[in-house]
Amino acid sequence: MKRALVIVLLAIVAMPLLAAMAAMPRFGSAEQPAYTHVAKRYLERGVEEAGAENVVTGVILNYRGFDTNGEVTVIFTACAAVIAVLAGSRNRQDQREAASSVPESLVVRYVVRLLAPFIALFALYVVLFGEVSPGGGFQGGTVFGALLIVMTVAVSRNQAERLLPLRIRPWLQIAGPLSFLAVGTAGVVLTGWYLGFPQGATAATRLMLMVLEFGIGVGGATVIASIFWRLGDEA
Amino acid sequence: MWWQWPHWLPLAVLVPLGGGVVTPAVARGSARRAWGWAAGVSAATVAVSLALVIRVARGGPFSYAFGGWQPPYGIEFRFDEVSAFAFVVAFLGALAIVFSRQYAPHALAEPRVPYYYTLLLLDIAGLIGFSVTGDLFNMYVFMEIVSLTGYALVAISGERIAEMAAFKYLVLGAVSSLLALFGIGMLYGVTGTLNIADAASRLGAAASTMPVIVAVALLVLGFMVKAALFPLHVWLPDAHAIAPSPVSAVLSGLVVKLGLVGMLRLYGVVYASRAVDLSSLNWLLTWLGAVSIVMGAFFAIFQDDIKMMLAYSTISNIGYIVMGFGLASQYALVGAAVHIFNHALIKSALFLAAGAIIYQTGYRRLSDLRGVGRGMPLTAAALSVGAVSIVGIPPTAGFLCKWYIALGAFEAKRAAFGFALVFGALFIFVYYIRMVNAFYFQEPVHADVTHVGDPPLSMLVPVWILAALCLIMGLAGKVPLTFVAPAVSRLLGPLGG
Amino acid sequence: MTLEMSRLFDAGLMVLLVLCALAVVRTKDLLAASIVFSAYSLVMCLVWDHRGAPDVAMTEAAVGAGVTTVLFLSAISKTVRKEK
Amino acid sequence: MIGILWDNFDYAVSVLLFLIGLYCVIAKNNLIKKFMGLNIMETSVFAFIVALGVVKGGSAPIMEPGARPPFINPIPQALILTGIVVAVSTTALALSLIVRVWRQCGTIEADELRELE
Repeated sequence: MKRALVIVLLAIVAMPLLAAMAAMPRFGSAEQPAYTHVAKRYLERGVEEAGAENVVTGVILNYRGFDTNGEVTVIFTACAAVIAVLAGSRNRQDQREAASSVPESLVVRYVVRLLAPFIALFALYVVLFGEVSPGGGFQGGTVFGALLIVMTVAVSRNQAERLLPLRIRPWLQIAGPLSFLAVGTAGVVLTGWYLGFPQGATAATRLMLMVLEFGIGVGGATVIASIFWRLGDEA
Repeated sequence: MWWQWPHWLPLAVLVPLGGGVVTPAVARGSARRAWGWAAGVSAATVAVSLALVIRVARGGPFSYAFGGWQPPYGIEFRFDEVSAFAFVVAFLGALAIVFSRQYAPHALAEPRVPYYYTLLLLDIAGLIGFSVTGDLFNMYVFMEIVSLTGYALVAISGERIAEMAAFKYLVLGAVSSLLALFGIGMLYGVTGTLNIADAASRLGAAASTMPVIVAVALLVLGFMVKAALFPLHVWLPDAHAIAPSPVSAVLSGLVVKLGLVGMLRLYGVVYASRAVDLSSLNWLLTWLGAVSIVMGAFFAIFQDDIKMMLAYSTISNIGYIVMGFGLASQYALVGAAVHIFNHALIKSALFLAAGAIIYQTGYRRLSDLRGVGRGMPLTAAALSVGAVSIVGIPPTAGFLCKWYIALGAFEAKRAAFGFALVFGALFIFVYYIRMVNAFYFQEPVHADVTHVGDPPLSMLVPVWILAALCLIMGLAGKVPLTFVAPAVSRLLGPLGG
Repeated sequence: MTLEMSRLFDAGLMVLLVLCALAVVRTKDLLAASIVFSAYSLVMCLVWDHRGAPDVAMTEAAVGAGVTTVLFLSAISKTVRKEK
Repeated sequence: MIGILWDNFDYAVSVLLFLIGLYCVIAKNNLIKKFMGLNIMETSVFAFIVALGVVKGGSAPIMEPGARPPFINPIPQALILTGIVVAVSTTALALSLIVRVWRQCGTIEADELRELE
């Protein structure tokens, strides 16, 4: 009975959605408004104006940089929310022991240790070359965060946590928003607008983009690892 | 003049945002330090947003282009009369933070307190950003900041029911955000732009209206879940009643208004372009608004829990505003827009006063709180002022905007709704009378209630500032009405409303 | 002709995507469901790479298939494995 | 309409995935499963928006030496990068709430929780 009702509901939702999809500008057409209006300028002049060969990077950090400012805030919000919701639910000392009592495989442990530097290097590469190839701060940061998670599971949590010292962790978690505030303010000084970049691929632009990429990366990695650890603290 | 400095506009968002993210690092675990920092940041936010309101009152709407990219190529902040909501947000947020000084360490576990302030400040930042942004996708990003902080703030007390209420809120909130994102995507596909003003001008040229209609429907549905319009209100009563009281004040006063401000922005796109005919949508909204008024009031009558009653009363008041939107006449829209501001003030006053009473007595049921008018005279008086305002009795803030919505109903030649509105006000009157009656005229059940005394000043002062504003806004009721009128005329302009 | 081939490839991926989504819904074992969800994300990532969005594909691979799945697994290990 | 839908096949698949996810959110009882459904819904909307940017025969918008137009529209991609981050943030918060609910109530089935209320 319930199932039938749900299916009727889905059918009701499906009708207008499909009708709208059928009437959308044709898929893949080069004449659709989405391609001929704003995107046209980005594609034609994006490299000179935004200072990155990868136009997507140019869009997220330069043209629509403020969206990304919001994005890094969202991910820090998630971190703060998870900490606030889970805080103080259990004595930390207990879980350290609980975590280390998980049976582990020597082979996995060895392989993780062997691969760890290469994964870290890959993460760094993804961050550094985000302007000219696919990837960027957040992707690299996620890869690094994933490395920390793998190390926590396969090697030991203490060792993984040592990479993000507890004393400065609250600052690492907000590296993303802070780098945006810093670069944004630099933009006010240099161009008169928040998050403004000097025109073209000057050294200043490159430096500002790099600061943003690293801020997003460090912040992202710390937040992801912190959320995972905090979730692990729960019994 | 000082208020003309262009960077006040981004600062209104960046101050609470930056201040919010660094709170845990600054507080280093101390609740006192966290409060001091948060109070300072929120005071700065009030100052910045005041500059914006002065500027819009003197010179009309203005905008700020991030990175110097002129719209539609970059993200634009646009401050118009409706954006003055940002000032209400900053002001009420600051009062909620001041109120939390003693309340938060009492209601929350110690390590959560700095994060509580972080989340409150980020919530304020998100709300301000939402009400000033001129970009559809940026609107979504701010909506998500507000929603995420909202879910966490409901759950932060760590009680079982709080977490369950937060989860319910989260699922519905996430689905509604997704519907809005779907709608934004469709609008982008049809117009090729994300800038609201640019979309409005390009929508008329859309090859087919079907995607536009569905996109509008999705956005309206998403916003109405956020605004808790009946029958999409199921998440609201639990979430608002169980959250810590300053959070309830922010959620009920400000966060539900996100959907309504979003609606005004959406109207801005659609009315201006005349791409689709909204009359059937408006017909539906008028009806749902009317049903919402009655149902919210009806459920409120049966609540014994004081905060639960206030939460249902929010649903009823959202009904007034949505009905005003649906009537779509000059008077009704002005009344609805001002009621967004006034309801924020009144409902925050009520929730903060109720929070102070619960903090002092430890009871939250009306039947337990009998006689509290004697024990906490100043707080109970503030609560009564709020109650009188929300009913809409003439010299208070609630009266003029409801009167304008009723006038709008006659103006739109739908007098029946005008009467529905008056009828709803009577209903609301009944349940607030019940509350006042319990406070002052019934025999106390618990003897301690009659001599607990008023709460500390950090609670009493915000409560009375808000109660006083309820009276002042009633006496000076014309000021906000004339203030938003140009925005409404601009909105309805092409329709000749 | 090549265009048609790529269209067919796309269609195949789409079918796989829908099958994965259905499998996530149907699987009663939450652990298995999260692994299938991870596969779904990976197929989605292929679709996006194929559509010329390598940045998005990379993010989806790292976040959708990686972090989200890990979080699901972590939550399942703290709660129950079987759906009732 | 079917013929047009075939042209806009990618959009139709997004709608289908959206419906599957919605079914999972509404009909499933387990909170974790509900959230998997929500994640499917999220990716479906993302897939729709990414599909908006596609241009037939286009290549990724990376202007390396030797890259030739037409390039794919970069805006939807930029939006979805933000969208994915938002999605994972919501998921993280939801899962920590689920874990807390489990600890306090001993169940994460929606109907059993409703009885507990």
